[in-house]
Formats: sequence, C-alpha cells, structure tokens
Amino acid sequence: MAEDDFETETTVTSVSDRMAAEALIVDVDGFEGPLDALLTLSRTQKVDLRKVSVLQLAQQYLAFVDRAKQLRIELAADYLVMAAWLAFLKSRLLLPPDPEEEGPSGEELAAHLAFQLERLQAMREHAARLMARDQMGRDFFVRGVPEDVQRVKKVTYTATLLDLMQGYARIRTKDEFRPYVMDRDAVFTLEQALERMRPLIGFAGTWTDISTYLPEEFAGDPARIRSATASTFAASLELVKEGRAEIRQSETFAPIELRRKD
Amino acid sequence: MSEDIENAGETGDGSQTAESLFEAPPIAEQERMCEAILFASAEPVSIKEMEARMPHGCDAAEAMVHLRKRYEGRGVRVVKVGDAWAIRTAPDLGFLMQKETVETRKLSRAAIETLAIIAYHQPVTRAEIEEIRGVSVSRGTVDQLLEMEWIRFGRRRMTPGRPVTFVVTQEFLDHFGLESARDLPGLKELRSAGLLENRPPPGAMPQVGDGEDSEEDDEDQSEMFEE
Amino acid sequence: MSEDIENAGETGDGSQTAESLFEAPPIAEQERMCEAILFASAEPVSIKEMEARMPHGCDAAEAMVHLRKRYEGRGVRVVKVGDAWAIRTAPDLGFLMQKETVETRKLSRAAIETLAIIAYHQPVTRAEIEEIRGVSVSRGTVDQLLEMEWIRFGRRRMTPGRPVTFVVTQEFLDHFGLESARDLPGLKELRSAGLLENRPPPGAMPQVGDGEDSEEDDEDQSEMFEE
Repeated sequence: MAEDDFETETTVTSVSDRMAAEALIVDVDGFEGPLDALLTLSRTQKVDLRKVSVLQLAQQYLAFVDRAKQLRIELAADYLVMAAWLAFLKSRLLLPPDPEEEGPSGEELAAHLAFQLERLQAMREHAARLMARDQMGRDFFVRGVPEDVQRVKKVTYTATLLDLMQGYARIRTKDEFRPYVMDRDAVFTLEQALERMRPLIGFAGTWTDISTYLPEEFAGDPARIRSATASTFAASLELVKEGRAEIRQSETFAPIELRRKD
Repeated sequence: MSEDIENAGETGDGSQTAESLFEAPPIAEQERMCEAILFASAEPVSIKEMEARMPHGCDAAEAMVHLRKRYEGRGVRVVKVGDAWAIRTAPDLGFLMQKETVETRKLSRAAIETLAIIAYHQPVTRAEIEEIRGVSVSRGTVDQLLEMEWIRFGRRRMTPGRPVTFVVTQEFLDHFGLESARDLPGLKELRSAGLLENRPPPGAMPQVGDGEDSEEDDEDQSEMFEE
Repeated sequence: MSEDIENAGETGDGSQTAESLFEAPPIAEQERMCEAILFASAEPVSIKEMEARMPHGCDAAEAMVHLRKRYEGRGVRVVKVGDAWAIRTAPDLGFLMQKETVETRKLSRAAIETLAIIAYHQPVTRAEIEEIRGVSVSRGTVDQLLEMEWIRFGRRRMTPGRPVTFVVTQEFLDHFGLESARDLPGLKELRSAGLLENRPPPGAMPQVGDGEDSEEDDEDQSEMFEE
C-alpha cells in the first residue's frame, strides 16, 4: 500500500497518534492478540472506553496492520482476521443501513467490540488489584513449624450373621457334594443291579445271601460296597415284587437271603 | 483436665446419642483446642476436621467466633479461608519476616490475567477466557496455574461439547487473604457494570483462533451461522 | 525494610535516647512483633535475633515477658528452648495432633469360614478346622479372630499332643446378636432358608432326593432370602 494512501487513511489522527501507532509496531510481539492491540490503540483516544470511537479505532488498527505489512513484520493470522473484520465493520458504520441485509447492525457490532475492550481493560485492572493484595509468603506468613497430625489408622473388621451362615453353608455344601462329584464311579445304580440280578436269579434255587450278588469290582472299597449293597437290596425287592424271587431275614441285622420263586 | 477431655473423646465412637455420656468440654476449653489445632497447621483447617479431632459434642464453629475475637489486633490473626480457618501473621508485620519470605515464581502477564478472569468469572471455560482475552490461552499458562493449585477443574458446562470449567481453589483464597471469591476486590462494581456477563457476540464477530484450526471455535461459528 | 523501621520510628515525639534517633514502638506493638516472628519461624528464635529483626530500640526480652503471660493457659504456650523462644502446643492438648481414622472392612472369606466352623463345632482344634475347610488355616486368620476377641482358646483336647481348642467369645455372641452358639441355625435351617446351595457344581450328578427341588426353586429361594 502506498504511503499517500496511508496518509489519507489517517487524516483524522494526529501526529502523536501516528507516532504512537509506529511505536506499537516496533512492539508488535508484545501484544497478546488483536484485542490487546486494539485496547492499546484505544488509549490514544484518551477517552473513557465507553465513549471510544470504534470507527476511529478501526481506522487506527487498519493503519497499524498496513504499517506492519510495509515493515514486513509477519502478523499472526488473528491480526489479519481482525483487520478484515474491522474493514467490514467500518463499511457498515459508514454506509447507510441496508434493509435487505440480515444480521446485526454496525452499531451493535461496534457496541460489542467496545464492551469487549472495556471488559478486557477491567480484567487487567482487577488482575493488578488482585496482585496488589497482601500475599502469603510476602506480606503475611503461615506457621513456621506446623505439627504433623499423626494419622492413626484403625481398621475394624465386620461380618454379619448372614456372612457367617453362608460361609458355613459353603463349607458344608462342599462336603455334601464331594461323594457325588468325586466318587461317581463308586455308585452302583438300581438299574445296574437289576440288570445283573435278572439273569443270575434263575440259578438261585436255594436261599442265598444277597451279598453274594455284589459285583466283584465293587468289593473291597467300603463306599462301593455300601452303594452296591443298597442297590442290590433294592433290586432284590424289585424282583420279589415282580414275583420272581422270595426274600427273608431271620432277625435284625442277620443276613438277607434270596431264592428263586418258581 | 486433660484426662477428662480424653475420656470424653473416647465416648465418641461408643455412645452416639445426642446427649453423650460425657458433656462436651466448656467453650473456653474448646477455644483452646481450636487454637492448638490451628497453630499446628500451616494449611486452613475446616470446622468439620477440627470437630473430628476434638472430643465428641464440641462446637468448633462457636469456639472459632471467640478465638477470632481474641486475636483481633494481635501479631497473628485468625482468618477464614473458604470453609476453613487458619492463623496468619498480621500483614503489617510482613517486614519482620524477610527470612521467611518465599520467592514466588514470577507469573507472566498472561497467567495473571487468566487467573483474574477465572477468579472473577468462575466457573469459566477455556473458550470464555479466550473470548475475554481475545487470544488463545496457552496450555502452559493453565498448567502453571493448576500446578500452583490456584485453579482447579470445576464442573463441566452443560453445553454442546460439555467443556470443562475452571474455578479458583482454597489455596488461591489463602494466598491472597480472601475469605471467599465473593470478597475479590471490586467484584460488585464489575458486576453492576455488566462486565461479568457472558454476552455472546453478535453474528460475524471474529473469534479467537479463527486463523488457526480450533475445532471448538469452528463449531461455535458454524452454529452461529446456521442460526 | 528500612522504610518500615523509619515509619515505626515516626511515632516518636522527638524525645531521643542516646541509642536511637527514633523512639522504639510501644511495648504492645513489640509484643505483636515477637508473636508474629515466633509464629512464622521454623526454629526457636533468640532474643538477639528478634531484636535484630525488630525496629531499632526494641526490647524483645520485655516484650516476651508480656507475650508469655498472654499465652498462659492458652491452647499454645510460649516456651524457652535453650536461650531461644518458640510457640508450642499445650502439652495437655497433644491428643488433638492425632487423627484417628477408622476403616471398616469386611472380614475375609477365610476368616469368616474359620469363624463359622469354630462357632458351629466349638470347641474345635486347628486340625479339625482344617479338615472341615479342606485347606490349611493360616496363622494370620486365627490371630485376627483372636485379636478381634471373637474367638479365644478353649480347653486343651485330651488327645495326643494335647492340642488347643478354639471357642467363640461373648463378644462374638454380642456382635451377632446370639444368646449362645447353640442358637446358630442348623444345616437344615440353612437349607430351608436357601443358604445351602443345592445346585451341584457343573458336571455333577443330580443329588438323590433333590429331584423335586428344581434349580429354579433354589434360585427363587436365594433371591427371596437376599431381599
């Protein structure tokens, strides 16, 4: 952009403003973004931020960006976006409102920008006020010898009656299952006994102790004997019921005897 | 006397009735206890914590009213920090404490401003801080404030994206001698001037990070344009 | 610092002592200073050191007399440590510097089972417990139950080796709300209450006599019980 263009852009600004604007450019890295640059520029107006001329500010900013370009200072994209927007705002403020145009008016946009500047300025001032407060470790101090609070950790254990009973039940249940689960091969079923005895009973013409009907492979181990005895006895009763055999016992705990019924 | 206190304390876990078997110690004695607890701690102690350490049935809040009064105008002061209490030296005597002075890490201008914005606007999102400062907030700035435990994460905002918010901590209040964030200097004026309002920009305002690739902002804008 | 000293000195009305151009602050003010110094200092502070920090012309020894008196009977005391001074917690309040946290934990499964066996079979030896549980009982488990005072040693069994037996205590009965260990429900009751899982482990044969009790019923029962 040519030098005389710059002149026409800034006709409203005074020499001191221009000098300030140039000083700003030297400082461009010191700005914390375009809003900060705008806030600094607005100070050249030496008015209450609420009365700041946004139009004038926009012109100042655009001049500042142009100047930075001339000096081949690389401005962050943010600055250029703001410049474009301010150019747009400027045209809105200068041209009579277009009734066809949607969206906020130039005045509304300008008012919001003024609000943003005022808010940023206020936050700066209050940050300064905050930092000016008495601070710990500088103006007031904490206890020099804090005593450690000893943590005495006490652990108590609880259990409910239900836990207790369930625990016991768990153990007992485990026991009950053990024979059935583990010693399954020690079980001689009623069906097996019947199958074994049906053919044998035909040869039992005389009273014979039913223990002689126990399968050989079930001898020796008490558990297997018990199971085989029980099922053989049950099978014998079944045969008696069928009318194929007779059963007798001379007295309690005496041997149970079986013979074929003709 | 100490024995009585200890005994009274032991009833704490047993008889949990409103009227404990042993009466709570007299208020003057409770005041002594609060005094001892606060003197022993560099950090603020909450009423709840004091009562947890004191014998059953004590009213630490009431004892603190007496204690605070007792230390008015003294070389140390009883100060309230959030829900907790602490003893701190009187600020006018800071000059005596050169030896104890701790060099605090110098905060950058960005960090100070960010801190002030969080304090005055809390709970506040990163996007809101950026909107106020007109510049993106560097990760390092927030990290530094988090690390100093002057700020912490607040609740997520119930807006699209559920952004996290930042709030100041008890450590912050303690450091700046504030009883609560409501006591921040000039808070009332800022509020009445409308400068703490979250005023959404009218359409087509440039947003922070427009030049960069910030997804959040893009979303915000596209939403704005759709409307 | 020098400024502060001068300001403090300015209260003087011009009556100059030989040592100082300015009069020392009033003794009450000196007392405040000593108080603040002792509070903030990490180590006991000698009179000399205090005076070096205080404005010129101060008499820390005299100020300390006042300060010491002020803290008589308080929750903290001003004590002499060698030739230096410090603020310390009153000895009778030492108990406040302990914080007891009580954590309640559920008894481990091993402990519950061991306890249950002792309760149902008492007096019972360790070997018997192990036989019933089918696993060895760790020393820690028994010790824990002894420490909780839920079990104690019973009479020695009059068998070879004279092994000790375990029985449950009155504390145990109190805790579980039992009048005697005989009040513990029997296996039959446990079963009818659905506490015995009749369902055999996967792959096992159905139990004889349990034919009517379908699995569904069992489930219903245990659910009922849990409610």
